[in-house]
Amino acid sequence: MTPATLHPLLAVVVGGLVLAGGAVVVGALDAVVGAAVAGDPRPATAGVRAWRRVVLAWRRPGTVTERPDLVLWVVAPAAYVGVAALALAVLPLGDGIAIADVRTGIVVFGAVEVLAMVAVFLHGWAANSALALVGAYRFVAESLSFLLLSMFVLIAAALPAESMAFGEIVASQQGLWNVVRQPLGLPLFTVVALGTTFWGPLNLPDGADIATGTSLEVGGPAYIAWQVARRAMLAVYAIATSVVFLGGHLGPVLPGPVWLALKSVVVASGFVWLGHRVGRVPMDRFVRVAWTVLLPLSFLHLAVTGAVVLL
Amino acid sequence: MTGWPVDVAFWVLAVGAVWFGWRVFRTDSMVRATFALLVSFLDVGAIMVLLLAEYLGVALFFMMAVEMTVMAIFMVAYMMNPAGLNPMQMVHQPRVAVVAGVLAAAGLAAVAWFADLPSVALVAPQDTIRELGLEVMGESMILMQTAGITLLATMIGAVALTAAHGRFGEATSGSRPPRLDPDAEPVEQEMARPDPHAHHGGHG
Amino acid sequence: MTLVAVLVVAAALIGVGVWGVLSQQSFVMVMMGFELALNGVMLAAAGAWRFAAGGEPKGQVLVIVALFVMAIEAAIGFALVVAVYRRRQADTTEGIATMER
Amino acid sequence: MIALLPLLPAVLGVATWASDALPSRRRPPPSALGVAATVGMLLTAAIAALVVTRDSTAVAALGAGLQVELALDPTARVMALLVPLVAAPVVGYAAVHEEGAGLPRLLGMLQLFVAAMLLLVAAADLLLLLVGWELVAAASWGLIGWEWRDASRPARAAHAFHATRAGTLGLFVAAGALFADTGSLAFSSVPDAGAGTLGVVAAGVVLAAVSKSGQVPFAPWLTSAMAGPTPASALLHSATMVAAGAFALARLEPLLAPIGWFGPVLIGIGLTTALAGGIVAAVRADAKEVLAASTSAQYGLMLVAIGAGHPAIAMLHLVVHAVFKSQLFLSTGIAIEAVGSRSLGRMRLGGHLPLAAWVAGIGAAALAAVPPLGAGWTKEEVVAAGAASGTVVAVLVAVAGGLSAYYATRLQLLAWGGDGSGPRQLVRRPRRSEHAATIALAAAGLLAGLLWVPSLGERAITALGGEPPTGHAWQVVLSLTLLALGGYGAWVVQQRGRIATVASTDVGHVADRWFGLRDLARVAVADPLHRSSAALARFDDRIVDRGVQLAAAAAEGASRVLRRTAEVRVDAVVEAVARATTGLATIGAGLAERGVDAVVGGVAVLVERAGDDARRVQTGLVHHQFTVIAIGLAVAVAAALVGR
Repeated sequence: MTPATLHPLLAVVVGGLVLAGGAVVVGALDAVVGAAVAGDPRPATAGVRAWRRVVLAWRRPGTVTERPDLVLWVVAPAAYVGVAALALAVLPLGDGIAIADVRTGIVVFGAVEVLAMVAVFLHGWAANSALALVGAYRFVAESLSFLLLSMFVLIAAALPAESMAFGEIVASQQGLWNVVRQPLGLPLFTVVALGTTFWGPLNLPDGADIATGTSLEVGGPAYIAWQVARRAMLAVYAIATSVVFLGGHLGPVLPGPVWLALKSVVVASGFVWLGHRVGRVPMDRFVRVAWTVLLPLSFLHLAVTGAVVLL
Repeated sequence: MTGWPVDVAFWVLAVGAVWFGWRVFRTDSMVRATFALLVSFLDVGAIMVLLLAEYLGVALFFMMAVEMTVMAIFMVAYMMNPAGLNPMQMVHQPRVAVVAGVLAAAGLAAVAWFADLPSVALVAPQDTIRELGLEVMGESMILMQTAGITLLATMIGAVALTAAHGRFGEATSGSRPPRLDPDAEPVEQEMARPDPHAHHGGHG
Repeated sequence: MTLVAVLVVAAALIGVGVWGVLSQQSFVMVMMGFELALNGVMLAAAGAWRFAAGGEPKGQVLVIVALFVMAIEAAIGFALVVAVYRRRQADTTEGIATMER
Repeated sequence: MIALLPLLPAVLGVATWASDALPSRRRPPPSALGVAATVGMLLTAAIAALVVTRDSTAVAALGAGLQVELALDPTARVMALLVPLVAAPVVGYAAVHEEGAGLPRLLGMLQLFVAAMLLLVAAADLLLLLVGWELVAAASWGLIGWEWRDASRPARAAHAFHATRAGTLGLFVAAGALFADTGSLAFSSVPDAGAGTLGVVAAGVVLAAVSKSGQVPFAPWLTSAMAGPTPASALLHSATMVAAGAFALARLEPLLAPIGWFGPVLIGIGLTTALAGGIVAAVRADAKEVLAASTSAQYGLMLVAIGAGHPAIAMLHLVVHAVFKSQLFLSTGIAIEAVGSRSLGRMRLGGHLPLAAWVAGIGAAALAAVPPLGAGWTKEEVVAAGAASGTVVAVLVAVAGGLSAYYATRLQLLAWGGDGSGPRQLVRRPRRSEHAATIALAAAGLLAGLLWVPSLGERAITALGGEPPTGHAWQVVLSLTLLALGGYGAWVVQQRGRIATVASTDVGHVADRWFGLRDLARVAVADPLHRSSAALARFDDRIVDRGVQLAAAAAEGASRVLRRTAEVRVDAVVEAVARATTGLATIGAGLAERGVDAVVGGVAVLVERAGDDARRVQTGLVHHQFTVIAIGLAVAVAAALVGR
C-alpha cells in the first residue's frame, strides 16, 4: 500500500468538512433516532426541528464563578475538537486517501483517547465549581477504566494486519471483516466510543444527576461548542469503528469514501440508538464492570486473536 | 525529515518544552502546574517524532497524558485548597535551588557544547519502528523481561503501600486526622475507618 | 536541529527539573521535578540515538528504559505519598524529619 | 524433556499452594493433597529416569551473549533420581504429620523446594546453578519460617537464610570472574579460564558449598533450621538444600581439581566439621538438633572424599545418607509428636512403639555405619579414599566414624530405648501412613546394603565416573574397632544414666554451643554490624556535632583574645606614635582598630555560620538531602573530569 497522504491544504479542508459534517449528521441522527424511540409519528422531521433547540441553547445563560481558569475553560473544547481531528487524521478515508496514515496509527489513537480525557477534565476543573469538578473526576475514573481495554482491542485489530497503521488494518480485512473475525472487538470498542464521547449510558461527567456536570456553568455559545465537539468526536469514533471492524472503505461498485460514509452513518445510528435506549449506568457499577469483566474480556480477546494469527 | 521547517518546528517545540517546564514551578495552581508539565512532555514527544523516533514520541504522549492526569488528581487531593485553583506558593531554599539548577543546566550544556561527540547520523529512510520491535523482541528481550518483573514488583509494592488495610490491620491505625490549619496539632481521636467503597478505581 | 542543539535543550530541561526538585515543598511537586529531569534525559537519549549512534535500535531501547524508570518512580512515589499522608498527615518535605541525625 | 524436570514440581507446587485460596468447603482434604504430592514426586522421578536414559539437554539463549543450559552428567543423574524419590515419602508423611491451616502452603513449598533443587541439579552453567541456589535458599527460608505466627521462627529462618546467602556471594564472584574471563558461564568453559580466574572460581564455589552444606564455620545455621517442620528438615538435610553444596563440589571437582589447594582445603574443612559435628551431636539434648549436627558431620565426610579426588564416593555416600537421614528425621518426628517435646530426656518410647523403634534402629545403624548396611560400605570407602591423601586423614575419618557410632547409639537408646522410663501415655499415636513412609525409606536403606557385594559396589563407583580406591585391611579393622568402641561407649554411659546430662558439663556446654561458632558469628558479624552502626550514629551525634560547636566556640574565644591583644598593641602604637604626631596617630589607630576588629569579628561570624550550616545538613529533611546529593553529584562529575 502506498503512503496515503493528502496535500496539507486539501487535508485541512477535508478534515474540517468531515468533522463539521460529522457533527451535523450525528446531531440530526440523534434527533431522528430519539424521536423514533420516543414514538414520534414523524421522526424524519425531528432532525429539522432539532435546530430550534440549538437556537434555544444559544440563549442559555452562563454563570460567573469565583476565580475560574478562563484560559483553560476556552481551551478545553478546542483541545477536544483538536484531538478528534488528530484521530481523524490517522484514519484512511478511502483507498490511498488519508490526511496522514502514519505507521503508529493505533498508538496515536490511544494518545487521542488519553488527551480527550485531559480535555474533559480541564473543562470540568476550569469552572471552579463543585459539580463541574465532580464531573471531571468522574470522567477521569471512567476513562482510566476503559483506556487499557481500548488499547487491547486496537492491538488485536493490528495483529492480523501486522502493522499499527490503520491503512494496513483496512487492507487486512480484504477477505473477512474484523467484526466477524474478532467478534468481541466491536462491542468492547463501542464501550470505548460511548465512554470517550460520554454518550448515553456512559454520560457520567455531564449527567443530569449532577446537573449536567462539566457543562453546568458554561453559557450558550460555549455550551454549543462543547456539544458540537462531542458530536464531532462521536462521528470520528463511528468512522474509526467502520475502519477497524467493518472494512473501512472496502466495498464493491461504489467508491471507497462513499462506502466508508455509509458504514459510518450506520455505526453512528447504532451509537445514538444505544444512547436513547440504555439508561445511564451508575458510576461505581461501570468502573467495577470495566475492571473486572470488560478488561479480562479484552485480555481474552487479544490472546485468542494472537493465537489465531499464530496458527 | 530535514529542511528549515523541521528546524523551525524543533526550536518552537524546544522553547515550548523548557518554557512550560519552567512554568510548572512558577504557576500558583497545582493543576495548571501538572498540565504545564504535560505540555512540556508533549513538546518533547513531538521533538522525538521530528527525530524519527516516531513510536517513542507517540508513546510518550500516551503515557504522560495518563500520568499527568493522575498527578493532577493527586495534587488536588493532597493540597489544602479545594481543586487547587486558589493561588499558593510553597517553596523553600529558593536561591540554592536556582543556583543548582543553573549550574546543572550550564554544566551539561557545556559538556554538550565542548565535548567531542561522535557523529553517526541516522540514514533516512529507515523503518525505525520495525527495528525497535525486532530489537525489543530479540536482543533486548532479557531487558524487557527484567523490566516486566520490575514493573510487577512495582505494582505489588504500590498496592501494598497504599492498601487501606492489610495483614496487620488498618493502615490508618494510630494516625490522627489533620486540622484545617496546617500548623495546628492533629486532633485527638483516631482516624475513622475509611469507607471501603469510597475510593475509586486504580490507575492507568 | 543538531545533536548539540538537542543536548542543550535537554540540559535546560534537566536544569529546570533540578531547580524544581530542590525548591518545591510538596512531595508531588518534587516528583514533577524528577519527571522533568527524566524528560530531559529521554530527549538527550533520543538525540544521541539519532545523531551519534546512527539509529542503532538499542538507543531507542534506552529511551524505553527511561520511560520504565519514570513509570516506576511515579507509581512508587504516589504510593509513598499516600502512605506518608495516612501515617503522618504530611504532604510536604518539611512534614517528615524522622531521619534527623 | 529435561526442562520438565524442574517445571513439573514447580507447577504442582504452585497448584497445591493455590488450593489454599479456595473456599474451605471446596478445599481438597489433606489426604488427597498428600497423595497428589506423592504421585507428583513419583512422576517427577519417572521423568528423571527418562531424562537419564535419553540423555536429554536443553539450551536457551537469553540475549546479550548469555545462554543457559540444562544437562545431566553422571553426578547430576544420581541427584536427579534421588531428589524426587526421597521427596515422595516425605511429602506423603508431611500431609498426615503436619496438620492445620497452612498444610497446602507447606506441601506447595516442599514441591517448590524440590523444583528448585532439580533446577540446580540439571544446571550446566553457573547462571542456572546460581538461580537454583538462590531459589533453594528462598524455599528453605519459607519452610523454616512456615509457622510464622510463632515469632521466633522467622528469625531463625532468617539466620539460616543469611548464613547460606553469605556463602552465595562466593558463587556470584565465581560466576562474575568466569564470565569476565571467558565470556561464558557454562561449566564447560571453566577449563578455558586462566589460572587466576580458576582460583577465584574455585574459592567462590568452595565458599558457597561450605556454607550450604553446613560446614565449619557456617555449621550452626543447620541447627537454626531445625525450627522448621519435621518433613522440611527431612528434605532439607537429605536431598535438597544441604546436599546442594556437596553436589556442586562433586560436579565441579573434575574441573577444579587442578588447583593445588582445592583438595587439601576440602579435606581440612571436612575433617574439622566431621569431628566437631560429631562432638556436638554427642552432647545435644534436642533430638532434631542431634540429627542436624550429625548431618554436618556426614557432609564433612563427603567433603573429605571429594577433596581426596573421589567425588563418586562422595555422591554414593550422599545418596545413602539422604535415604537414612530422611528416614531418621521422619522417625524422630514420630517420637517428637508422641511425647510433645523435642527433648531426648523425655522419650524412651521403645515400650510404646516397638515397630517405630525397630525401624528407627535401622536408620541409627546406618548412621553409625554398621557393616551390612550401605552406609557402612560408603564410609569404609571414604576411609580408603582418605588414606590416599595420608594415613592421618584415614585415621581421623575412622575416629569421626567412631563418633558417629557413639551419637547414633546414644540417639537410639535415648529416643527409642525400652527400659520403661518413658512417658506413661503418648500425646499422639503415629498414623499408619507415617509408619509407611519410614518403612519405605528404611527398606531402601537396607537395599543399599547390596553395595557390600564387591562387584556391585565397584560398578556403582565406575558408573559415577570414579575409580574404586584401594583399601587396606588395617583401615577396615581400625574403623570397625573404633565403631564398636563408640557404640559400646554410648551404651556404657547410658547404663550409668549420665548420657542425657553431658550437656551440663563444661566440655559439653562448649560443644553444645558449637564450640563458640555461633557466638563467633554473633561476635564477628552481627554485633560488629550493630555496634559499628551505633558507634557511627554516636560519632555523628557527639564528635561531628561537638566538633562543629567547639570550633565555633574556639573561634569566638580566639577572636575575643585577638581583639583584646590587638587593642593593647594598638594602644601601644598609639602611644608611641602619639609622641610624634598625635593627630595622625589617633586617626591611624582608629583605622587599624576598626580594620583588625572587623577582620577578627568577621572570621568568628563566618566560622560560626559555617558550623551552623554544617549542622543544618543533618535536618533529616528530604530536600536538604537532595541538595547534598546534587552537590555530591557535581563534585563527583568534577572529579571525574579533572582526573581524566
